[in-house]
Amino acid sequence: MATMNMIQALNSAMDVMLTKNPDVLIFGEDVGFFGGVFRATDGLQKKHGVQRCFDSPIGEAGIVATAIGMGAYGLRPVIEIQFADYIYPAYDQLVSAAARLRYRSAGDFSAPITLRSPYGGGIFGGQTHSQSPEALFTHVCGLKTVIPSNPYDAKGLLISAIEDDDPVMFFEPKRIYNGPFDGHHDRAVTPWSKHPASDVPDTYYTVPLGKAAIVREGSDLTVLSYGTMVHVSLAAALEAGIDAEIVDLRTLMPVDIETITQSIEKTGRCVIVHEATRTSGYGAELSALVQENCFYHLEAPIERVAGWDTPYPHAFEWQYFPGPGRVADAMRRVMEA
Amino acid sequence: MATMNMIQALNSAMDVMLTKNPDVLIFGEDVGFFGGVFRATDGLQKKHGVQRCFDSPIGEAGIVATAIGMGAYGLRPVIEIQFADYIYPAYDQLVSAAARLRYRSAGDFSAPITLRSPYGGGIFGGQTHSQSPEALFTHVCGLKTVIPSNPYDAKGLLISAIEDDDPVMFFEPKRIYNGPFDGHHDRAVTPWSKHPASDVPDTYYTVPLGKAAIVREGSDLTVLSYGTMVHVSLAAALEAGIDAEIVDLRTLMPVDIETITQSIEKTGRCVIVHEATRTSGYGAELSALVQENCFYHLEAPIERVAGWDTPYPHAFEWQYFPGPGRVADAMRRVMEA
Amino acid sequence: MKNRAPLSLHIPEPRLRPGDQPDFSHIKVLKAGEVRRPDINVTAKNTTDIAYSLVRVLGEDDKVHGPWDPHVDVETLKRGLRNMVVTRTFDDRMYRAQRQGKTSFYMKCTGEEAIAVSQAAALDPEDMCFPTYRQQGLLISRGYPIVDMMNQIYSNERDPLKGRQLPIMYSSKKHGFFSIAGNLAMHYSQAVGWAMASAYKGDDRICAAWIGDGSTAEGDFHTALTFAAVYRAPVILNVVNNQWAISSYQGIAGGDESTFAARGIGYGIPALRVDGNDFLAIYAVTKWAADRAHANLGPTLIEHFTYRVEGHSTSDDPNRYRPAEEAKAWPFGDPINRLKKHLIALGKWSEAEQAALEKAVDEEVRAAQKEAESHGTLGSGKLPSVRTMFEDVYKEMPWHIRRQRQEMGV
Amino acid sequence: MKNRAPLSLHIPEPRLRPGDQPDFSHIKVLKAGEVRRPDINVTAKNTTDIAYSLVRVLGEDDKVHGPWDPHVDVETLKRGLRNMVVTRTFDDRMYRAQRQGKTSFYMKCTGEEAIAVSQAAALDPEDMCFPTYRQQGLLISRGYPIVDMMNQIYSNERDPLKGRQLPIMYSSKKHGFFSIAGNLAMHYSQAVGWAMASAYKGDDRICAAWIGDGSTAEGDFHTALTFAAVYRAPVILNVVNNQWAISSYQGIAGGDESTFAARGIGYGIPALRVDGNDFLAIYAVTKWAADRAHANLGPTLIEHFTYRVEGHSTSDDPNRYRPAEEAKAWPFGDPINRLKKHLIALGKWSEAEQAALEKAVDEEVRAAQKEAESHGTLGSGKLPSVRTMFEDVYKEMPWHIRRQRQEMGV
Ligand SMILES: Cc1ncc(C[n+]2csc(CCOP(=O)(O)OP(=O)(O)O)c2C)c(N)n1
Ligand SMILES: Cc1ncc(C[n+]2csc(CCOP(=O)(O)OP(=O)(O)O)c2C)c(N)n1
Ligand SMILES: [Mg+2]
Ligand SMILES: [Mg+2]
Repeated sequence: MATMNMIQALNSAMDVMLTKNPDVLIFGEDVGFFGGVFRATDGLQKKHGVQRCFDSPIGEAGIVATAIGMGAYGLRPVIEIQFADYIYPAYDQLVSAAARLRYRSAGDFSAPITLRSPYGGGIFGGQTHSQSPEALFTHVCGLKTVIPSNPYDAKGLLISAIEDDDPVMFFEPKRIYNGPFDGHHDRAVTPWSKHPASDVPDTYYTVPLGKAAIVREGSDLTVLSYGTMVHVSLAAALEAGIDAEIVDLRTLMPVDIETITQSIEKTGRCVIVHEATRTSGYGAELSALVQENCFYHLEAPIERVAGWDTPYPHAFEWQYFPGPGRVADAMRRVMEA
Repeated sequence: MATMNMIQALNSAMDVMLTKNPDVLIFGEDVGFFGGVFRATDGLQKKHGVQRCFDSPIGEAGIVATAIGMGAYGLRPVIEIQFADYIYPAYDQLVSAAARLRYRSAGDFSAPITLRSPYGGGIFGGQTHSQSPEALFTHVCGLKTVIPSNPYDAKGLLISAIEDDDPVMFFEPKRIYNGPFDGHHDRAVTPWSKHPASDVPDTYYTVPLGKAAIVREGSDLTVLSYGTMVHVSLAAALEAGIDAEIVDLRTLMPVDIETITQSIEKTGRCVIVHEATRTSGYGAELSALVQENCFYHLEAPIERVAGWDTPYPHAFEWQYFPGPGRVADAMRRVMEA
Repeated sequence: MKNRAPLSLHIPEPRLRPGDQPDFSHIKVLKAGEVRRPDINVTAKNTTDIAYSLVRVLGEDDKVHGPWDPHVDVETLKRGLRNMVVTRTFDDRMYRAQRQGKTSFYMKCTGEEAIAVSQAAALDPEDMCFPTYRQQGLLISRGYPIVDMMNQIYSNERDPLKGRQLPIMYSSKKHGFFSIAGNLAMHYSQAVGWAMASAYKGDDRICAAWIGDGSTAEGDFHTALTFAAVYRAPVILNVVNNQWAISSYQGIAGGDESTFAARGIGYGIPALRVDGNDFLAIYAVTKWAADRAHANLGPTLIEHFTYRVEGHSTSDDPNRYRPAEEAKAWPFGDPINRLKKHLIALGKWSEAEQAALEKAVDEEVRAAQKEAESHGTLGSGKLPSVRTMFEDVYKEMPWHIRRQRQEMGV
Repeated sequence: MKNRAPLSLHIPEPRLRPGDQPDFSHIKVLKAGEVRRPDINVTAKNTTDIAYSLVRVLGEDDKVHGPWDPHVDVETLKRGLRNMVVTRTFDDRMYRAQRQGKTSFYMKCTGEEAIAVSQAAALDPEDMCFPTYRQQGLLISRGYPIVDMMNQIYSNERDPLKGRQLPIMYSSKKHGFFSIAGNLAMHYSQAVGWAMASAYKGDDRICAAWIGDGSTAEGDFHTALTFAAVYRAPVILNVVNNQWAISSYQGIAGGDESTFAARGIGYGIPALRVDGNDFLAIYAVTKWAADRAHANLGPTLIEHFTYRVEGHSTSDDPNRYRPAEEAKAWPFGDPINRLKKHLIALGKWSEAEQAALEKAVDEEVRAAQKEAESHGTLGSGKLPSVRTMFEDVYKEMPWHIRRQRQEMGV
């Protein structure tokens, strides 16, 4: 057991899998000698050799395409897209190939690839280093989508993703690489070492895909969230003095419908929180699911708290970011409704 | 006034705009001499010259990219993506450039392009000639998304799209190019000439973006739909003997929230119908919007009828297609709830 | 102020349109044997002349010529001839079946049979292929049952792809034939990944991929060349330049400005341009490229210069955009006819044997068709179980798809 | 069975890593004046030798040499020198400002100043530019106020881009400077569209675009070359090969296998490779390419061979992935120093004048900085109105964005 931040936990997951399975290899822009712009692959090339962890050309389509080809061969490539904002050149390969290969070949071929990518805002990255594109993938049948919110889950989920036989989109909330940011950008950052989820085994373990975690039990309302927003929601509940049950979805596709419905049936109220732009975001699907599955238990309208429907503006980072204030307001509205 | 099917109406819209505005030009795969695989640009090259309507290389990214550059220059390119299923290579250009240009340059540059593309199933096109990707665009702020359901609207909306100063995704339900298909694939096809919306002026007119149409007034429940599914919903209401109010959204982004809320406030019940796969589809956003805006008027859970969460399978076209039977079942469930 | 002349926009146009007399006099028909054969460890730059030329082996005299003579044994040639005849016969029957309403769609490779069939002969059977929809000759050459190809085309109860794919989008891992996608070009860069994987594992299997002239405009083409060059992937990158992409002539893909083979050079990939209707030349260049790959010298780009004799698919009529009878004027002849005449010139074959072969193949294909049709045609109702529609989206079916299946009551 | 040797995967590696002695002896330093200057209506194929060579004009003796001498007047040279000095000084001040926490991010173009500045001089002021983030020299040369560049970098209340963009992502239609995107390469094919539009309208403005060596691996690079070749777009396609892409050396983009200029030839685009630290050579090749474009001869590809002297941006430390002091070993010198020495050799300039220039520029830049900072720095709270955050997503604000603005209470 060691104390790890998110980056260290992710690095450890890859280290474990490189050691365990010779069919695992890692590539992406700047991930080799340099260890990645966020250092997630730091030291892996040195330890496992240049063929196991190497730099790729700046071509996201090519990174995904070659990973698919490797997957069809029988390898389990783990690829990094440097920022989720740069995933779109690879969108065709993900949607039309990775997601469809098993189905269209009737199981003859598959693409067991794991795509890691830092996503989300809060680091003054402007509109092209801050995006949260998860809903563009949850709509694509054949892809799984995973988003961890802490080091322990990050490692366990990443190992599950690598071992999963389907293509997994693994989005890493970059704002919490180093500490559990609760949205109070004006306060000192807490490091992960102060958080219990930074206790991470050095060795192999898994956190299953498709299972949510209740990070706080409560009876007033249910918050459905993931990634950085789990911490923001926790802070908001505390500050609003609302006994919220906070569900960390962890896997968005397939989502853990049982945990969701059980919680809503208990609380009767629901706030959905994500950083992605609101319209047609993943919150829309969650809202529809809750409404369909728990209509008769709902005592108030479901609220969505999300990024505004604008690009992420550099100077207005904190006006844009759905911080604890906005989340708390939504909680109050839902309680008062 | 003439009698036109959808293809003729679209062709007429482009003809009118080529004549009216020298800054309008048309290009795409096979659209020039050949007139497009669905013949939408038939005769336009001959009439307006090779520089106004021409073939492009098979590179959807390039078609969109060059259109953006032309838009930045000051032209109003109308481009065709041969099938919506082939739009993904251009996704980066649409999301990261077309949609963002005005915002990121603070209005200095913009991309007033119109992207036309046939979409949807029902023609035994298999998984790569049947997709409905609209939700992948409604999540992208900066893009407008338009889907007509009949010849009159098709022409008027396309002219509005071409004249609009923002990039417009104009998806054409290919199953109804020749007639208003109601989902009864085993019955003879009705041609458009039997439908009042095939009365189309030869000349310039517009149908505004952002305004829905109530194609059938009713009091039992509200159907929110667009494209082919408007006709399927009409048939389903008739067959189920339900007095449904059927809203043809016409523009998905920005959506006509007033028409939607007014109708739901009247009926208290809602069925959403689209052909795209269900999870994270545009129906999710509609469901969330209805729930948020009309919670206290809702007497039953909102139902979504949509394509299954699988690729569009060639042989199972009619098992996959959300036909009038499935829509009618949902209507009955909503009425009985 | 500078006094600049106005700019003008160039839109490429094919030389001829419907109504015009077919004419290929602008194409220089090089003599067989004229092009040199470099060593396999040549630099890309030193293949420049070949990338703008045309490797040809079978001459007007039906004999082999020059340094690219691959010295193929007669048995291989006869097998090749047979596989080409099967391919053409199969195409004709299936085209007709589509016209009879037995399926939704079909695509022929008429005039291009030599490419897939000869390359299948030149590659090892274990080598991996990432084809487009016009390399049905690979499957036929590798012994995939044609009745299963038909079952796929008919989307019937025996369809190996369970009715999911458009006709001709075959897949057979066992035959080293990657699942064909409707989306053009995507597979080209995937093939490079497969080749990299094989190299990564110290395997000895190489990879080959095909793309059409029109499809080279997709970004995936560039991606494939870039990644293949950088990692020296053991892959043969084929461009089948059949002059047309649906209704667009090859100038719309840039073919008037350069050759497609020449693209490779700039990336540092040795490139060859070959007469795509010449079974022996194709065999020779493929062997050369395979030897390069096996020797860890990396990728080779091959442009096959040929002509799409028929329409693009059952969905178009080529007479709307190009002169009728143009195919007959193609100066490089017909690949089947040329190989047949070569075998006859060798004294190893006769017109009578050819007639017998064609008859035997015709019967074989008809018998297969009969068998396939006994398992159903599209719309006949003989289908795989509807339940299967919900399978294979994921390895394990998630709850929401299970619920949808239940909602459907299957 | 064949007895095949196992394959192995090649991963390119730079020659040197931190700790190694800088060494560029593998790069052949051609003498200035050695490369021929073809006529502008040359075919692509006939520029092959130049695409693998290096156009150089300024020699070791600080004099001009050979057929590429652009015969630039002294005033233009002096203006170029000044603009380069402004660019470098600006970079230094802004880099420091970032280090002082006044903004989030900065990127220098140190060592590459000649490219943007010389090309700005060679192009007409009305010609359109689609730059990357390392062509700040274009804006400076075209007289865009440096205080506005700073306002943008500080995202302050006078930021012309209203605080929306990451520092240095300038935009100025008025100065023919296309809005810089964070996403690499996208703009390269957009530039071709702009050029097509200009040709379509019979305009006389041409277009130029820039891309980095690393970014050439994106599909957009291929798209740009393909569309430019097909429609003979009046565009100058520049590749700035500064040897590095963040931590990846140019071999990861395929630079070990070929030159980047050579890519153009395969598409049928004439290509030149130029010493990117030689103001005069850059000027000459740019004029040549512009003349081609104006004469409706279509696109030209220019590779600028140079070296990224500093880190990629304020976010990385280059000493982690390459030898320290490597920049000093670059065999093609420093562009400012070389032009200065040339002017001195011409007898038109002196060290004293240079010192005076540098001092004047320093003061000018400091004054601008002071002014910009009076309007705020990032995080100072001096911002454009928050309301503007919701504007310009669409031309007219739709209801849902208006509601969100109301929800925010602004
Ligand atoms: C990404 C994509 N864009 C467009 C299409 C539509 N389409 C199918 S085949 C074809 C022409 C391809 O021409 P070419 O590459 O020359 O191959 P050929 O048909 O001649 O063998 C087109 C445009 C597609 N299938 N995929
Ligand atoms: C599509 C995309 N992928 C990745 C990145 C991240 N990124 C920013 S700059 C850069 C390196 C670019 O190198 P090069 O093209 O050589 O330009 P240089 O920085 O050397 O001027 C990378 C990978 C990006 N901005 N956009
Ligand atoms: Mg073709
Ligand atoms: Mg670089």
